[in-house]
Amino acid sequence: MPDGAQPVLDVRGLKTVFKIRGGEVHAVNDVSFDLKPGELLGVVGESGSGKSVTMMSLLGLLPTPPADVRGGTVMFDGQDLLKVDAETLRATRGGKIGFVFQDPMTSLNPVYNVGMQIMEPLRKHMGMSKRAAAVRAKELLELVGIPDADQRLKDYPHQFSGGMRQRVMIAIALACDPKVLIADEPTTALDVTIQAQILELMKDLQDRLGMAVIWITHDLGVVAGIADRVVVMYGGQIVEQAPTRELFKNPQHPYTRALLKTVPRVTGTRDDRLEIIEGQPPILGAQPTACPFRDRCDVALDRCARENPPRYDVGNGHDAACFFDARTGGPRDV
Amino acid sequence: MTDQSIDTRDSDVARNQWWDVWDQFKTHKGAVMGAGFFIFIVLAVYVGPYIWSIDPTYIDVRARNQGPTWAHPFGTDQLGRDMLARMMAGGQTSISVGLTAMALALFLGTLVGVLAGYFKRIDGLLMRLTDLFLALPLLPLLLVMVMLFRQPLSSSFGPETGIFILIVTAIGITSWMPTARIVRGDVLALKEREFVLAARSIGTRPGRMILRHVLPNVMSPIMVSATLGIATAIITESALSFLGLGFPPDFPTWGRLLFDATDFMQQHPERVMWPGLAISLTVLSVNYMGDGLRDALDPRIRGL
Amino acid sequence: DGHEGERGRDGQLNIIYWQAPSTLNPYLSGGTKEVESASLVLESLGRFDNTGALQPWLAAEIPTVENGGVSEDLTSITWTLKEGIMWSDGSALTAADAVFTWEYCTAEGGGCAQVSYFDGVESVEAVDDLTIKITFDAPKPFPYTALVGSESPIIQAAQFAECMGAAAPTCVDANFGPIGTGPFVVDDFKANDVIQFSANENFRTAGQPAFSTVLFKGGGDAAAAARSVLETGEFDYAWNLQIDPTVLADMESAGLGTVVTGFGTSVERLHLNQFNPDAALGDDRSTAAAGAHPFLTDPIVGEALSRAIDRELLVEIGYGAGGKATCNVLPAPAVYASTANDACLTQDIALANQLLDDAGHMDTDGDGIREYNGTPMNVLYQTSTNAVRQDSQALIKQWWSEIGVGAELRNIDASVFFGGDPSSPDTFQKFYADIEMYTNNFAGVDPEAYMANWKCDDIPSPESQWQGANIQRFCDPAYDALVDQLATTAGIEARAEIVKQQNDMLMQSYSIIPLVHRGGVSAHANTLGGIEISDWDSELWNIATWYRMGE
Amino acid sequence: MHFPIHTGLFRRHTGDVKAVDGVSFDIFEGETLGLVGESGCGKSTCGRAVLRLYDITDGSILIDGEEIGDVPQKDLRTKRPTMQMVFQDPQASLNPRMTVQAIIQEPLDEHTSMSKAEKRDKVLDLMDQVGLNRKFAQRYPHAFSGGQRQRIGIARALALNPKFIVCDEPIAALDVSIQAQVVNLLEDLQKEFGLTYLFISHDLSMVRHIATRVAVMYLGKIVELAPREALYADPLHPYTKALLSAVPEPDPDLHDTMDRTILTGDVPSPSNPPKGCNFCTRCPAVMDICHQQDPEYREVLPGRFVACHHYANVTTEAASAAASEASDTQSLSNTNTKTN
Amino acid sequence: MLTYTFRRLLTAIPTLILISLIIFLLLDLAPGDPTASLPLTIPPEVREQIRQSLGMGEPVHIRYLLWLKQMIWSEPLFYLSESIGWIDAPDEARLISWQTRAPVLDTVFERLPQTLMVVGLAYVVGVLIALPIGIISAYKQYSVFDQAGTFVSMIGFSIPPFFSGVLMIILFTVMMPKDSFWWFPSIYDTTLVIDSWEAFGKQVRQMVLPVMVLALQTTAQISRFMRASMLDNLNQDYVRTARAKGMTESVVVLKHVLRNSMIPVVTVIALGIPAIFGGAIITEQIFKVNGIGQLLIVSIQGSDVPMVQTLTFIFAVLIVFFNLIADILYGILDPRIRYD
Ligand SMILES: Nc1ncnc2c1ncn2[C@@H]1O[C@H](COP(=O)(O)OP(=O)(O)OP(=O)(O)O)[C@@H](O)[C@H]1O
Ligand SMILES: Nc1ncnc2c1ncn2[C@@H]1O[C@H](COP(=O)(O)OP(=O)(O)OP(=O)(O)O)[C@@H](O)[C@H]1O
Ligand SMILES: [Mg+2]
Ligand SMILES: [Mg+2]
Repeated sequence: MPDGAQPVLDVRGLKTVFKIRGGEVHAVNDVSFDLKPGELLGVVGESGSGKSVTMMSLLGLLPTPPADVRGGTVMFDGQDLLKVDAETLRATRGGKIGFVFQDPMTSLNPVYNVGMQIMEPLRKHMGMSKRAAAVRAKELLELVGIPDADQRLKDYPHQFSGGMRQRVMIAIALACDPKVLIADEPTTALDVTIQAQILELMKDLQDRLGMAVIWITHDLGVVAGIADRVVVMYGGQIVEQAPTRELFKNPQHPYTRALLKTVPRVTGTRDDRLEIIEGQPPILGAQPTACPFRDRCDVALDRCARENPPRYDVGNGHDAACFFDARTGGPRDV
Repeated sequence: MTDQSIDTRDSDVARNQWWDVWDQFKTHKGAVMGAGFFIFIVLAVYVGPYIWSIDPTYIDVRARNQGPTWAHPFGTDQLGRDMLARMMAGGQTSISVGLTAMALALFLGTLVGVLAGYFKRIDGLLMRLTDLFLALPLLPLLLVMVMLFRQPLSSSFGPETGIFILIVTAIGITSWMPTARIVRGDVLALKEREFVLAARSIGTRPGRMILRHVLPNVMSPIMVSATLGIATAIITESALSFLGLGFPPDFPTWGRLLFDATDFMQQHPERVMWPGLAISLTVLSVNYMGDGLRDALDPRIRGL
Repeated sequence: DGHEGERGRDGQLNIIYWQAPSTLNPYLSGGTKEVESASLVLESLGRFDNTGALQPWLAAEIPTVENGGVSEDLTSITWTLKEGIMWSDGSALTAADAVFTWEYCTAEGGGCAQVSYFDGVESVEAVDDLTIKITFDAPKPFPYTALVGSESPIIQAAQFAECMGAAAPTCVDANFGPIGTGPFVVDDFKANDVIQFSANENFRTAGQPAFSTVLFKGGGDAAAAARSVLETGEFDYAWNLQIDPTVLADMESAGLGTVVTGFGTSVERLHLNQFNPDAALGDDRSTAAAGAHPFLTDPIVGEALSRAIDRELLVEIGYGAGGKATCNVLPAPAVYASTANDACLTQDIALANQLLDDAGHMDTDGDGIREYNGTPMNVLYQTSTNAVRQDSQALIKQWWSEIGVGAELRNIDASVFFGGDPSSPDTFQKFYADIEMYTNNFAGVDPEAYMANWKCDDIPSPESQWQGANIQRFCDPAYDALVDQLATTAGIEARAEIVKQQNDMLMQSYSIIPLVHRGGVSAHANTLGGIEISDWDSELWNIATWYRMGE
Repeated sequence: MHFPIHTGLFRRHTGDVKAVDGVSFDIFEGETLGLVGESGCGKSTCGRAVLRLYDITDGSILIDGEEIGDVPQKDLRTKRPTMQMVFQDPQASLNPRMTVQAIIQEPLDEHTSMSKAEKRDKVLDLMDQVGLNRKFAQRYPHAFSGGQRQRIGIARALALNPKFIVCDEPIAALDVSIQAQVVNLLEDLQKEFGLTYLFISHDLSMVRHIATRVAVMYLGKIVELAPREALYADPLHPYTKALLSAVPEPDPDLHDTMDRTILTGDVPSPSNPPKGCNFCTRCPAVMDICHQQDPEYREVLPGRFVACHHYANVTTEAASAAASEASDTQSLSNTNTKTN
Repeated sequence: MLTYTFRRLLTAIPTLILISLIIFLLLDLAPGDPTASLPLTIPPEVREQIRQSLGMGEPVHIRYLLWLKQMIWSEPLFYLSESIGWIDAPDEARLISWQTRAPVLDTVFERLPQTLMVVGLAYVVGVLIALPIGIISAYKQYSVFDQAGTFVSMIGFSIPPFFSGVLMIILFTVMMPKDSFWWFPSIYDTTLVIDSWEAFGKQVRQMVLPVMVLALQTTAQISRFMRASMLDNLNQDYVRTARAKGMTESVVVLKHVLRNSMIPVVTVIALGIPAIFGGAIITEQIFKVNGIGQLLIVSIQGSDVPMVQTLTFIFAVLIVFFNLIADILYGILDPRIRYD
């Protein structure tokens, strides 16, 4: 993947707020990232860090109200997706950008058969006839590795196991040959062996179809195996971004470092005690004016309570939002 | 998670919870207005007669069929009885019927629902019983019951109490089934919830299990049934009056007053208006109250 | 104004009876609605007009002793049919049909509702095709019962031949569509709903009926029926409009229709229990074994109760045009009406108080209720459940409270109250109360049987399964003697004397307090002509001569 | 543990969901037995059956040498204090309408006759032990984070000083950064009170961290049981191998060098398991006999039990060691011998 | 599905027999007498004869068994022989009404069309109005439309039909000039034969008022259910999926959400059908529709036990039948439900 290629998707300064009774939740704050063609971008972060909200904001999939996308630009195909008219947006959704959701159990409509659900975007975006759509749907099912595709098209979601349902979701997302596929924790609800199957399938598909993928997960192991580049989110912000290898070798943000340490492994030496990150994730009640991680940070500086650190470039396509410079072991001088 | 300092020394759990409920309830505008109006109505019909002390049965033949005047703000009926006093007397009956019948139906429904949902052995039996009651045609049954027991009851409890008991029972035992079904469904689902399993692993006895874990968690459907129940009971009573099987004609209830007044709709439109408004607004306020209460009783919504 | 003309010239007539007829065979159901709807089709030998006078109908003339139609010993009557009367199917009406009718109603197991019209009939014979001879087992001073009036019309032998006795219900087609001699024939009958009639092509009078079809609709309530005639004009005639008089008057003022009343013998009255109904007496209460009532046997008390009532007001509030204040249990026909008791027509509370004071029944304990020889004068006052009755109860209770008599009100569902179930404690016959209120009357114009209600041996008792018409338990040998005398006296004048005497005797005992002489209230469209509403017969007795007025 | 299936016009009993089928194992005092396997393989059912939260279909359960497999539920109440459970979903396992105080106090209400004040003190002590702020005693569960909620659940389980706790996926619903907190707490408590755990999880890395011995389940049966080190270093059963290799490795270098066994196909339904070995439909090393015959579950190496035809001819050096151990230490066994 | 339906039908039989027994016993206990409504001028002996001729003298169990036999054997056989010539009509007497002395079922069948027409149409109209209201109120939750919808449906729910019916009559029949388009008859003409467009127009006009009154109630209730069900579904994940596929809002709402939301609502609708037959009694009375509701009232007032018994039984059959329909519809709409 050429480093300087024009990104297919370029997100700048995205802000999303939820209005709730008695206040607001600032779920996404000033998030910027880009996605190069053919690249697989991993997004990690703990639960509630704003991963899903970010992705759904891109395509206007959040219910408004309560959600409100306050600002930023999402450049895709030369257009700002936050400003285009409803028709263009719909054509983009499903047509040019595919979306796979976290929970395969509930993301399919239980009362329609799988074939119909796969054919729906085909007929809408590609203007296919019923027959053509059916043929393509069968191909798609075979593509995602569901045997006996002809038969299974007539089945209903409840007749599929979780792993197969997730494959169906992927088939739907891939239906119209999208340029970008956004997968929101597609394997979290699945077992390790099934997860391994899906990961394998994804890598294979990406190689064959050459699309760009955003893969959201909170499992660092998954990211390590599949992503080209990783974005780490915390408290509604991107706190670190780097090519995968670089990130695991050389984590810059204290949160990333802590995260890497807490995870036990099945191989290698076994620690007697697990590392932990003390404290709780922040409540995103208002526009942050300080570093969201400072309460749980072991290298917090005075400055962290006053200012929200910007993302500093540390070379190798790697940046981190921290006033503490891990390489020098002291405050960053700006 | 902010550390609000909460006094842990001896804070009374129950009061604490109801306090929260109230705080949440307050945020629901419709519910507060509904509750306010309902309290107003209840006060008006129960306390009102002490202030407006005209006897609702007192006949003033000279003052028959009057429109609203200072002496009779709601006018008078065809015998010259004061409509305001009759509205208050009628409201006492209607609201009591509504509340009691609802309470009875809820009690039966919850009892059957909880027992059926909780004890697998009697589930089949109780559900067949519920089906049976559901398949009994209600209005006819009600009519037959009223026909059947009106006399014995009014002779042993007096005509008014007798018929009150009868109507409340009739409405109550013919309308508990939906509640039972809903509650059973919820209990079955609850039984699969881990906290019930947790309580079992502790060795909690069935009685306490039901009181502590099951009942509080089926509160919301019960609350909704309750608010609908009051409304249905008031309306059913008036339908019975219409069919000539409710309270005797000389005994005012809102339904009865409304029914009597429909004949006079053209001559004295205000006479249908009072009971009509009273019934509608009561039902409306109770429903809004129910909405708010359902939210308020749910700690998850409360906590947001 | 279109009075004359050919048959069927006036199109459709719409009648609404808010209680719908359940059958058209009056012998199977004695209800007014069934009898009156059937009267469009079925006719009898004679009918009573709106004055209560007997008119020959199918008979050529009314038989009397004078014209030899009634035997001197009053044990037989011979009717002659008009010539040439045909059933609507074209066959001829003969005396055999009359004989059949008698056999039909008296057959075993048929449950004939009108069998009392044939009481004392020993035989009905067809002397020839047009002559019918009815023989009685004893002298019958008033022989115009069998086959007279709307309640015992002649049915066609050919149609009902297979329907005798227990087979009666199997003849649904016949019961729902009897063939008759009347002005209309049944086209379609829907039980408890609607009947469609059309003009009888074989009707004996040319140019009658004026209407080609009749729609006879049932269902709803009295107010709606009144509205449909008086306010919306959807119907031409509505029956039994027992609704608030002011509302009815208001509706009438819309100008579409007119309210008419026919007075018969119905009287709303209070019965004062002459036996003790004290619940403590258990099964003995209200029977001879219970002994006399503690105070209601005293005519002074009865008189006070009666004078405290403002009958005019009761009429005004509950009955309007459908009622007249009365002081007689037998207010009509005019020849029988006594005037001896009319003082009670004006309310006089002062006098009522005076009567009780003078008799020494004072309120001794200051609770507002007088004591009668130590017994507080509290009464249990019951009636059937009905809005007007409850209003009357409330009013009367208030008036009585003004003379120191306390009343506890009670109302009982009509089906129970009048149901006559011997096991129910709440029937009007059992009379487990001090006072009860309802309406009674007699059918036809002759009061003999009615006045015999108050004989000593007609008191309901457990022995007689509580059957018996002497509801207030009045007993006076002198009265019984009058009853016997009436049974052997012929001639209207002489009979009227006795009847008035009986009436006054009852009134002065104050065991029965008449309140309102009730009439049938009906309404008809202003475009409808020829209506002469009769309470002695079917209201629709002369429907053949009704017509639509020209604009 | 079989769940019956009824079908047809007359609701005949036509089959069973063999959720747990012929499972045998011992747990020694003070140890942690890890139980791993895919979702739906019967781990929870097994854990619950051990505590007799379900009535077992067949087999025996000994606690402290005492048989509780066939004791009626009523009489079990007195046994409850020794054995407790921590549940998978900390949100679902706490009654949303009870305060923390009431939740932790409930076992005390049921089994002790302490006064109100004593109970309150005990509850506050327990809260200290599991690291919950005492101030939160009157709050409702929804006001806590997942990790805190799990602590409440643990405090409740500890209230009666049990010897044995079944932890049914206590960390599955928690965030990575919180999981470690709970696991550390469980380890601390084990050290402090000498607790015995049955630790159910599908997270192999966490089991590796906490368990002394590990049992691997597949479709209602234990396919392998071995001491931790041995299992992770040298898994015997093909399923265990596949399972271990499917765990994503959070190190890109290692990840790329690992040679992985990716299974194909889905887990068969427990109501209709395949003939022969349950794993035969997905096994990469399947043999003909696997489709015919159910392999025997037996000790193939000291302390290592496997149910696989590949080890059919490995001679056993008698399982006597384990058996004798079981008799003198506290042992718990769940034997469900019904095999159809 | 088929066995399920069959099973349900089988279990319905004992239920219905039990219901009929209960109704019969209740009616037998009820006071009241078929001769009570006759004029007082009819003497007691005659009344007694009438009672005897109605078969009231027989003991209850004889009458019940006779009724049961007639109901499930003779009457169906009779109708069968009516429609196909080659079966002989049974010899037994038919079930006779005490009031009309005519076969009970003939009267019932005579009444059914008008009830079905008015009540059925009202229900259909009510549902058709309710569904869009429910959908829009849910889709635009808390909008003005929603608030107004809530308010109006509560009013509709709380106004008894005897009031709204009379109000309609006064507005549309009394106050409206008779030649106006907006004038509607207040009295339903059951004799109208629809043989021309004019008659059809008349029929439509005479149905307007009763249908409006009945539909108001139906609308009020169903729209509430619809709204709640829509709200439940609008937040489901699959809705988001549909949007992410680029579907238009109308497809999302009307195709994806609606069908799911209809599942519980269909049950409510199906179960409401028998209830409206009973509930329409008052409306029938007001507009003189004279359907089965009115028949029931008249029969109760006239103590016509065979008629009341049969009608209540028919209601029970209807309820059981529509229950079954509801369950089957449920299965058709929701593929997740499998009945075996
Ligand atoms: N509808 C909503 N109303 C209010 N707050 C919301 C809503 N949806 C999400 N949030 C908040 O937005 C924040 C980010 O949520 P998001 O779903 O993006 O997290 P996530 O990183 O995807 O977590 P997970 O790994 O659990 O999926 C959270 O704090 C959440 O509470
Ligand atoms: N009450 C029940 N009736 C019928 N089958 C059941 C019941 N409970 C569980 N099962 C079945 O038993 C099997 C084992 O379930 P169990 O919950 O023990 O699995 P598990 O290994 O704990 O899975 P998870 O990791 O998802 O918790 C599953 O196939 C499940 O469908
Ligand atoms: Mg997410
Ligand atoms: Mg589990």
